[in-house]
Amino acid sequence: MNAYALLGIKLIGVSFGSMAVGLLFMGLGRKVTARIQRRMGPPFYQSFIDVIKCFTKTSITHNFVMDLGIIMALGGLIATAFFIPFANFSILGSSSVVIVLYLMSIGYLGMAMGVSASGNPNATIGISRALALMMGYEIPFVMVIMAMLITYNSSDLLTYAVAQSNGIGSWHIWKYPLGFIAVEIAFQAMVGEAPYDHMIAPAEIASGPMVELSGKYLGIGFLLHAVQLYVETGLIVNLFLGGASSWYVMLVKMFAVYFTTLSINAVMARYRIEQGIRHLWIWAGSFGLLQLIYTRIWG
Amino acid sequence: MTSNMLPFIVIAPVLLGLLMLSMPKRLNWWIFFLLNIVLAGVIFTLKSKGAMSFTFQWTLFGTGKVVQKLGVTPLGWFFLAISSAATLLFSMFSLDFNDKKHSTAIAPLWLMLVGATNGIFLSQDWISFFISWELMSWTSLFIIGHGKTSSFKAGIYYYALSFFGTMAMMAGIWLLFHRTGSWEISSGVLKTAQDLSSHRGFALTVLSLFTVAFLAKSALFPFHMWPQMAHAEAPDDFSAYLSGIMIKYGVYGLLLFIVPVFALTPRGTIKSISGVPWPMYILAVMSALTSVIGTVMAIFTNDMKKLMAWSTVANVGYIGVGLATGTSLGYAAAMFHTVNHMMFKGGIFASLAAVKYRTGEREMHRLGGLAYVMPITFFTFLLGIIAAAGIPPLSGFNSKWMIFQALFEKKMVFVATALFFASTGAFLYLFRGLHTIFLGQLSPRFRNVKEAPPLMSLSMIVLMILMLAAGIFPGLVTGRFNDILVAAGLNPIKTTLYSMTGSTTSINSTLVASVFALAVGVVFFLFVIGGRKRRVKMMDNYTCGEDPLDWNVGPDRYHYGYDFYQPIKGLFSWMPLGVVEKGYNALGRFMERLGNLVTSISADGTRLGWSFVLGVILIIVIGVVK
Amino acid sequence: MSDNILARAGKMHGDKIECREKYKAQLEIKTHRDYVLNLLTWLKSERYVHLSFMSCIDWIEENEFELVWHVFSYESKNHILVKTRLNREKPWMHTAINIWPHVQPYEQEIHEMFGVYFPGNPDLSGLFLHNWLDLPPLRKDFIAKDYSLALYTTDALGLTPPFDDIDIVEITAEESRDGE
Amino acid sequence: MEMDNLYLANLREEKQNMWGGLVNYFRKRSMWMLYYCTGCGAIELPPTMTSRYDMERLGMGPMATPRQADLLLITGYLSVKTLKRVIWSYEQMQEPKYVVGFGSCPINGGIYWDAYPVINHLEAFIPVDMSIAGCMPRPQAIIDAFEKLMGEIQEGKAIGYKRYEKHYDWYKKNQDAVLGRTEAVLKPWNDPFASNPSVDELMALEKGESNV
Repeated sequence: MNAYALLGIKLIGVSFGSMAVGLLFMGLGRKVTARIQRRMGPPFYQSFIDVIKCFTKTSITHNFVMDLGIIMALGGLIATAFFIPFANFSILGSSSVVIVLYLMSIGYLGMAMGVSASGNPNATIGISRALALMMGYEIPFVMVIMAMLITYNSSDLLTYAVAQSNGIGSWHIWKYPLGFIAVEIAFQAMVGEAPYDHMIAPAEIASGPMVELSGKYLGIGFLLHAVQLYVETGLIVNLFLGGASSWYVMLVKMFAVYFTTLSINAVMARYRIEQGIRHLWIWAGSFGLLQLIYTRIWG
Repeated sequence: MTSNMLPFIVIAPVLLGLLMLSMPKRLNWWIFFLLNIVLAGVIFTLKSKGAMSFTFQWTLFGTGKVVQKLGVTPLGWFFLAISSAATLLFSMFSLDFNDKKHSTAIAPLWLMLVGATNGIFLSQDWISFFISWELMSWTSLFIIGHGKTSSFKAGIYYYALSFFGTMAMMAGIWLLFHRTGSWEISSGVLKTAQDLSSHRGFALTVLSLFTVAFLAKSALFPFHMWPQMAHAEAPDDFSAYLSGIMIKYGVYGLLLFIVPVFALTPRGTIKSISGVPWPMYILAVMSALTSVIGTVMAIFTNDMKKLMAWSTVANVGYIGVGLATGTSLGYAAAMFHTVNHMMFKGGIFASLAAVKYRTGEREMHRLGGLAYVMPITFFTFLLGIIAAAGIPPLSGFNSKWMIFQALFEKKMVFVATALFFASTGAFLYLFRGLHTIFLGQLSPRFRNVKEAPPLMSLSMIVLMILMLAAGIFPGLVTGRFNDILVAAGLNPIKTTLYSMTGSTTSINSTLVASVFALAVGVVFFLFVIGGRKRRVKMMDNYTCGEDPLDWNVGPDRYHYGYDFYQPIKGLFSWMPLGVVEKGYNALGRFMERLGNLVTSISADGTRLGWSFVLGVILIIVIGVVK
Repeated sequence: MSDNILARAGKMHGDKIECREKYKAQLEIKTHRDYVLNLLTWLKSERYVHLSFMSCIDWIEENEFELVWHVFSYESKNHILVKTRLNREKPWMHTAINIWPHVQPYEQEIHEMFGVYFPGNPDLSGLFLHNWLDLPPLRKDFIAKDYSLALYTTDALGLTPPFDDIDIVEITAEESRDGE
Repeated sequence: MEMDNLYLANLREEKQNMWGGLVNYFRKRSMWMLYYCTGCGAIELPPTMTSRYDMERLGMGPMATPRQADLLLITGYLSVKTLKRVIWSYEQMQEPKYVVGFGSCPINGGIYWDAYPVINHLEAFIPVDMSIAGCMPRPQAIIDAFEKLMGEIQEGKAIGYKRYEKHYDWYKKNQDAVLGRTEAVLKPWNDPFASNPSVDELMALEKGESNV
């Protein structure tokens, strides 16, 4: 079998694997939230049931742009997942963080395009909030990444992960403490958990972008969130938590990142959109900037 | 024979343009198109003929012999080639655009402008360069004006700024001539590079005079005001040319004169910040500022052509930053982004022109849902904004990536942060354009709108193919840069057809595109095996159970488009965005008063005596001073 | 009454009105239809700035409608009921929209539910009822039960379900009356 | 009357489809609901959803829009005006979809059986898969009903949406009879002010009458 076909099959495996990991996290996350609220909560495999059910339902579409956008969205995020090193192994042999940041955007653009083609103002309002929030969290995140980038003179995630593989003391949390705080705050906004859940505000704008999604479209929407979780937690683990040497350590670390986010989410209310961005700029932004200045001058 | 081609491609369009002034409109556009085919053909054969030049001598009173020289350099040929190719596409577009209803009489002027453009890119001496530059300014002023009052105001605004630049350039040329005794550009570059160590003040004066001229033309800070007026008011088909090619003259000028000077200067001659000579660092900061201003202004603009004009300003900022890094990667990135910007902004303005052609609307919120009736236009715009936002697998990503690599190489992280801000903000305004014009509800007024005419569609399809090709195979474009870089005295960059190598990592764009295609395939499989889908009407939406028509809410009112980013407007209220414009307005008022004073002295018959007295006094004073 | 409004009203309006102190802080003023607006304007100038509510009562035996304006003062904490009676055959009333703009939906509702007409009110279209063609439903000569039985029972709909996989609970008009 | 037993037909169809049972399992374990807070029943849902009874352990959860939901809850009495919105929302839901009526009101009008704006039988307008008696049903009863509905879904009995599709004419006729009336039910009202007279006209009219 030639090498390209083999790589293709492996990549298909990765794409389904990343969906599965994300769905598992979502299910566990619901269980965790339930326990924080003193409930039983659904079984941990609930998200799988939900997604499969969504695919068995009938669905509606408004026009071809909606189909195109939704497919482009999940496609873009899965393509991003290929570039995330998993357990210190990068399947494509390259994992530039700049590609990750920009490839993720195609997922967001696809989602934005698909849902706003439905013609529902709620969806568009949700998207405009999401894009505005993106301006809030992307800047601190990029500043911290640039601090690492000029230290190592490499933008490869794998380089960062390998550099931190000498035990817990070599983790970037200790090397870039301010940056870690900035990224944690930004991460909260990236996955859209409270207090930055403006995009999906069920009581205000009827779940925002998802308002017109039904059946398999909604299923793809859920998978989108799952892959997004995989990509973003994987990114943080590789950047700060020392990567991992085996797959289960990787999964545990990734879930630990998500667990922190969930815990904050369970006890926070929502900011207004303007407050949210301002908060991100002021806190995450200033921590990120301090980290960048420190690294640029003394690092 | 071949070297005689050089004056032909400059003078023929100009003469033919003059001739065409007396011809019928429709014929003019055909001549324009056919001549562009000829020009593009000639220009593409020039490359294989090797270096050539055409010299023309005459005597200027007081300064001796003047040698005018047209020649093909790698840089000049590159710009000539992309501009002629783009012009060909735009002229094909204009052929259908200028039908009976939408016709403008700009074809002769445009043809003269094409000649002037060729002249700029071929000139080897300052005299030819300046003549072409002036011709370009004048013709574009009348094209932007095209007989409408509001447009003419925009044209005046544009011309006033560019006139300021031209005057600065003239002073610079004069100083340079006094220093070198020659009109040649290459000797000027060498002399200024030497002067940077011996006569630094003089060299910096010359450099800043030229820089002002080029910044004014390329709409970099503090001259970022004119595109939003000129691009918006210009004829719709011309806006693509204005944004795609004309805004690049300044970039060409910077590459022609400023960049080689600093490349030839030995390191350490001038104090440097972050490994970049300080004048270049200032240029980088100004360019980054341009990007940020352009982005923020674009986010809150409601006019679609103005929005894209601000986007052009932001993108020129990127190019400026790439140039200012002073590395070969940065120059290559700047040139790459120039080409990309030409393609994607050409595509975007072409699709906007198609929209305007079919609907006659310019305010975005009055449009909406056009994707369902104009799919080719929609896809051109979509690919255009994907490229403009710098998302793989389209061409914009490759050049933005190179610019960032150039910045990382010099560790200019704060400039890079500003650019990242602009890049994220670009997402906001580009999506706004996409949604408000092409997605959302289709107004009943536009239900019968048809796709753009065939030639317009064809040129948009070609632009789409070019964008995709340059995105998936960056080597198609980057492969051309190395001889330009070597000619400018820089190291070549490492690039193949599929990949590019930057300072921190290398990237294989073809791989990125193919894994993206694979992932889309996986999702498409999921999509196909999912449950049955049914198509519903656009107004069949979740509305809390209400029928919008019960509330007299039709598609027009149900389209979320006006004041799109109102909730975040407050975030930018602290930015002094209007300061530059206010300054210009004050200057404008002052000039107007001055003009009134002069008019009142000369025009009024009773005051003729006063002006005579004033003139006599002036002559006496000058004599005394001498 | 802490602000002595009773006495002042008597002094100001004389025999045009009929005042009565119902409770410690509640006053009732009855007046003629054409004098209501004068009275309301005067009350507003006397710091009774809040119109809490406006309602209507159907006195069917007397063949009259009674309109009630509930006016409240934040300073004296008093509550005044301004009452007037209208002829039930052709009930109409001057709109108070120039005194309190927010009275508009109250008048709109009273128009819909009782059929009282308010000339000058810009919008007297239907507010609550769906496709209503009968008598205004809060009039006492409108029998709600008859209406319900005539419209909502399966009998009244004149249909039985054409399918056998469900037992629809059928209540005919007779059964319902039995259950009374 | 033509007797076509939709339920048996559905069973026969599902027997032929080997995945039917599996699909039904996913459908029953993940019911997303759209609760239409029409009346008093809505207040019984918060205890059902939160810590005490925790509906989420059954895989159920609230959803924001009908597009996403599987289950429409009619929580209490339903006025005519709301009925129109309920039908609109029900038709926007994607198949398979189920309807649960809460309390007596959707069954026979409950204590509002003789009120002019409240409909009496929900079954006549949209197909109801499960009704919970009581005024109002306690959370235990609600959970019980959901579990019964799950059983019916697994057995392929909850086929209200198919019935709606098949007998749409009948439902549509009933809906039109209530919503699209063109004449008065009891006695038409002749508005004496139908011509929108002004104050002056009214005054003049009254003066004339009193003179007479």
